Amino acid sequence: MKLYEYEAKNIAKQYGVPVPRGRVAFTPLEARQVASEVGGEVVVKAQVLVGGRGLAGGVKFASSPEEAVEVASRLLSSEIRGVKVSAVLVEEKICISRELYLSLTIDRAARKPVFLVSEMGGVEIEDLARRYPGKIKRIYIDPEVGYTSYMARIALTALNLPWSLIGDLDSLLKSMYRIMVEHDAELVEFNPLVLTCDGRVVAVDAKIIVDDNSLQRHPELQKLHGREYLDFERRAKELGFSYVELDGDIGVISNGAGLTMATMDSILYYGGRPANFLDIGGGATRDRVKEAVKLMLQHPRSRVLLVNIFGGITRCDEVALGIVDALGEVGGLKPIIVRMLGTNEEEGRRILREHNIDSYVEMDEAVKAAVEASRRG
Amino acid sequence: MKLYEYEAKNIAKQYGVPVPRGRVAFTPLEARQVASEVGGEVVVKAQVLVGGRGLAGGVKFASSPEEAVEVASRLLSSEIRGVKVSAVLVEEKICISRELYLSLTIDRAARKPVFLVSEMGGVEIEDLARRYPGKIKRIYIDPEVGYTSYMARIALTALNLPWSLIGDLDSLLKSMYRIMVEHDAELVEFNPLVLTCDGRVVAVDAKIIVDDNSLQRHPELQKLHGREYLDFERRAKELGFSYVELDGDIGVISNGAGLTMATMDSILYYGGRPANFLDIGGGATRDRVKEAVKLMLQHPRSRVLLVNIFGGITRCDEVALGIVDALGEVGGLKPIIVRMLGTNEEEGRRILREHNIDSYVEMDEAVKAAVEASRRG
Amino acid sequence: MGILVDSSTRVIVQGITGREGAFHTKLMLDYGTKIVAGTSPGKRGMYVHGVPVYNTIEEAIREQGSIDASIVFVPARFAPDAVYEAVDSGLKTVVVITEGIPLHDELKFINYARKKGVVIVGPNTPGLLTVGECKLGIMPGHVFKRGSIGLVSRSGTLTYEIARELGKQGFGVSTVVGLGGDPVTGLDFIDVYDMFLRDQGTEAVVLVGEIGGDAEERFALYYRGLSVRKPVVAYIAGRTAPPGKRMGHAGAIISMGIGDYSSKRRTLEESGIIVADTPSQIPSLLGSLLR
Amino acid sequence: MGILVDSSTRVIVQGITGREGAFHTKLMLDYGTKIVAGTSPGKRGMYVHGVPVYNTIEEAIREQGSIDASIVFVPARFAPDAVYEAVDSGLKTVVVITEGIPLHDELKFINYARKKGVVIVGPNTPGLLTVGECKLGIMPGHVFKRGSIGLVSRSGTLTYEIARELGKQGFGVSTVVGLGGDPVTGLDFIDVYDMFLRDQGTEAVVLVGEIGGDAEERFALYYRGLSVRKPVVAYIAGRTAPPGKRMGHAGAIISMGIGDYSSKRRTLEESGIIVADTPSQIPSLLGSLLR
Repeated sequence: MKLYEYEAKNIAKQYGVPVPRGRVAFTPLEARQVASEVGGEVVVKAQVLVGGRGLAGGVKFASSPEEAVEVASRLLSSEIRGVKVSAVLVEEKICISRELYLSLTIDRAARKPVFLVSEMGGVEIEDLARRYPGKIKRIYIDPEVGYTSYMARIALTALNLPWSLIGDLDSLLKSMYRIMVEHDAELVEFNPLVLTCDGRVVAVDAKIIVDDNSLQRHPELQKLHGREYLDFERRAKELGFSYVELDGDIGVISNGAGLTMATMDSILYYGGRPANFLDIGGGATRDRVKEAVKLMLQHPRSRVLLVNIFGGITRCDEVALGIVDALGEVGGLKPIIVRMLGTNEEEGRRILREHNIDSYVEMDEAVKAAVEASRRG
Repeated sequence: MKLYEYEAKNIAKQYGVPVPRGRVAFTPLEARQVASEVGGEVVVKAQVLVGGRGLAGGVKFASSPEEAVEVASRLLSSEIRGVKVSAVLVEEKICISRELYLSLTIDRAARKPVFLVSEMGGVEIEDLARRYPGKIKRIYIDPEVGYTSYMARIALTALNLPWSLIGDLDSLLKSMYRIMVEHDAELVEFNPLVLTCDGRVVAVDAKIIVDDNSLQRHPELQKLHGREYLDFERRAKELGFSYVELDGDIGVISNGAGLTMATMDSILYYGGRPANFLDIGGGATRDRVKEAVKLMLQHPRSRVLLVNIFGGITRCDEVALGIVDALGEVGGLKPIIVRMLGTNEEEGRRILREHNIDSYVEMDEAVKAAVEASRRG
Repeated sequence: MGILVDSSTRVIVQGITGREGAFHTKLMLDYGTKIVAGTSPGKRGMYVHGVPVYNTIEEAIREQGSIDASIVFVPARFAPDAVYEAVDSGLKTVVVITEGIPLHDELKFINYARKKGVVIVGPNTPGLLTVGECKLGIMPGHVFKRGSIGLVSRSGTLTYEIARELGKQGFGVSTVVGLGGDPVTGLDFIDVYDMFLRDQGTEAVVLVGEIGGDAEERFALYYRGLSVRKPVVAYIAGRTAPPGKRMGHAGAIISMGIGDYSSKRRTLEESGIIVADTPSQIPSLLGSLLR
Repeated sequence: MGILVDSSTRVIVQGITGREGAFHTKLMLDYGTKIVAGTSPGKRGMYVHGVPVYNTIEEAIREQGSIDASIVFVPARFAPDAVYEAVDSGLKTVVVITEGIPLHDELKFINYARKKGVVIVGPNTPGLLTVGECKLGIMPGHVFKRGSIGLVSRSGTLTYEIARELGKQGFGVSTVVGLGGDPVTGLDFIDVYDMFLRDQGTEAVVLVGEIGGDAEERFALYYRGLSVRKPVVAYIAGRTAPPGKRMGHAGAIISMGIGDYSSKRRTLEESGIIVADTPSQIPSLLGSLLR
């Protein structure tokens, strides 16, 4: 789960990480209040969870509280990459000497946390990695040992900072690791971290992503979980399904993340466009299947529904009954194409047949039928 | 550094370890106060840092506050194995069903903390190890992983406790490891840990030894350091020397712990008895040597002083000047026999000769001379 | 033949009395897996489908003799403790079925196990299976026909789908290994491919990847540098996945510009590995390589 | 010949600008040790006795090429960090001279290094020295004559004393290893004896133990089980030490009934190892074994 910049900065501040003075505002009036508290020129930053905010016009400057009101009202009534802006962060404008990149993330290959350090900050890490791969220094942390100070000495060299900042950098790196461990973060990123005109190091932007699997031990974060979802995603997640909204017109229900993706991908391969990712998980009961099918029958954009079940723990008869129940409750709002095989396959197929629902054995056949139906539909 | 039982129990209590109700008393009146607070029959235990307290009569029972006063006064005016008793611990008497042994210590061979667990508690671990070696279960902790709950399940089996106590035992073991790590302990021992008549587990005795090398990060413990020393030991430690009092009559000054012990051992081998262990450390200056020699010249029991220096970083001329300075300040209170060799040996020998001090090249010769002098002396 | 487990592997089930643990113990026994014991704290003395239950692995070893491998069904909160117990008890392979274990807990026990030379399969894996010999997992055993294809995958049901496609065309499987759906797993494609290289019962490998991370790219680069190889056909799920969204598995997410389909496919193909567009293409691509 | 280090060992001095570090760098260079760099945070660009100083080991390797071993002179508070840096930088041997490091810090870095296959000598050691080739320590080099006796010890000056006695009787030393005076050390007698067994330049071993712990007993039991051996003469310091008192070294203490002289001597003798009463007896006992 991604945190908003202002949330990430609040956490960073608690750990002694230097961030610009300022705070979040949810209304233009609040923005004025913060701007006058901060004094001087301020920056007003739209708080959204999508990337590329700067290029999309989400970061503005204001030289007075009055201008801050104006800028904030404009941002608070705008959308950034399709997402409504409901908060802005108002902060002192920092005089920047150099922009640096510093993050702590998880290296999957090494199975360790790793600091990514670069003196070329301010651009997204993807671009950085593409344009200056040799300019990113990686410093690994053994999770059994944790952070230890020599890492700051290596980072200082990579960042080309003066030795006088070693104590500050040591504290900063140590704080990042503590933030990562104590908040179960997958990413703690300061980009840019800047060297200010008066020789200090300040985190001008901050990003924290928390491991979803750890939310149950962070109740204060867990209650925020799901707020970035679109409406339909939220409904699906509330039902306990793994769900992602896409932009096509063929609704997908499958079991297992890999098989669900493969179903989506096959739809594309055969010329159609998937509307969503919905994994009912392993061993879904009749009732769970019913909920999933009802949800996708009501899905506004999809014109046909493809159910692809490989029966292992999941029983095909339960799936068939769930489908029938869903149709009974909300009606046949769109064509359903079912592919099922495995455990209790014959019984499942019989149930479907009784209700005049076609079912396939081969995945490719079912996908092709769904693509065709979406063209007709 | 060993902590007193009551100090160890206070720490244990902070970590949720169940200990008997009660507290320390420094006067008979305080003992009465505690006994009446506790109510019923109490146990009064002399607080000393030497072992074998029970056999030496340091643990008494009292059935009323009046009797507690009486018992406490007797204990507070007594000595246990040569150590004056200045405090007693007054506690509720526990109804004991079984006595168990539980400690967490450092296994040097495995280089890991290890729980020692036995259902035969109440005897010293030395005796336990000798009498029932097969009855001690060892459970190792990897210091990079720390405590993890399966260890409690193994301990429960070894202690032959009912499964209903697994939660309590898990908390207890976890607390022991936290005490060890957070207090830099070498040993956390509950002996006996008892199963009470009403089925609870209680630490009836507690012992904590803190790693001396870690005292600087535990200021509250550091200020207690040295209180168990005898007077002369304290003087030597205040001067910064590694010092241990023995019961012989040949004072020993040497450099390096191993060489100092070898010097003591050679004295024994040649028929004498060392009075002490005093290691001046590596690279001692003239002034440090002077302080060491002055101290040992004033040592009441020793009749002769043997200085044995192997000059590496330590310079023999500095040693010789230190000896001469000491004699100048306090006078030749007893014969000094010097063995020195190594760095600046010739110069050192010359200085001693000028002051009519004999010096030897071979350690054995010097030791023999010291033994002989002690017989004459 | 096959890797990691065979018919002589002596297995303990950690969390054997739970719903999942008991259910799959039955299925694994039916498959022929040599399950000698189970653990479930406080349940010592019970039997589950004839398998004796102990409070600790130590006890189980004392009473049943040596144990090689464990399969972990305990809930996420208690799973790390179970893994430490297995590693410290001297087992050599630990299959962690449990889903939803916090990432930093996983990092710790995976690093610990690797340093001690213990193989962790998973977490969040369907397990592994050497066909006809030993099933240490939750996959439907009958889907896998005996043969000489090594199957290594980040997915569950998709793997069964592919195994079925293989079977339809007469290709059997030596061993199937589910790496697990989390961002960090005990084994990766390189580790398992190396084992398949050394296995005489494996002729070719089918690699089933998905978006997220760079395990497929790393494998491709590794494969490129090998002088001795066995043929590989790959399939990658998630071509249609948008960036920044978790596609079911915690590990299946395109994040910080890493993990998208095209990078994986390109890198594999640049290493000379054929990538199938659909699961159903895999057998014929494999056929073209082996004939 | 000799163990652990030789004339080709490339060394870095951690904490080279400190008083002790600089002083012993000079003595080690004089002995012939190949010191290629030193570290001292913030002192990059300096030279100490001609040795270039860096902020990090990584920098030193980048500019000076590969480094095999380090010797650590940094104060106790910072020593663990220095050891982690050395281990993570890929060095193979780390000699920790520093005294007074908290026990639990030592436990952690020693376990970490051992799991990674890195040899830690010490902490609280005079270091090690392969005669005429490489000195990675603070011992007076001239005391050790070249020869075929492996010397392994828990002490400092006592070891020099014994080396001098050996030299007087014509016995030289191959390598001398100071295990360190703390309760827990990176190497123990068994580890070093094993290396001496494999070293063609070593004919016999002198073992210098002291009271505290059971390292001598463990060695005795290990030695008893060996089928191929080199002769051993032992000396144990601390016959006159009372229980419960720390005899200088943190490790030299008889505690919980473990570590007294008589147990060590008895166990060694029961394994057929001769134990000398005084340092001066060692050469003649050795002579009787070798002739």
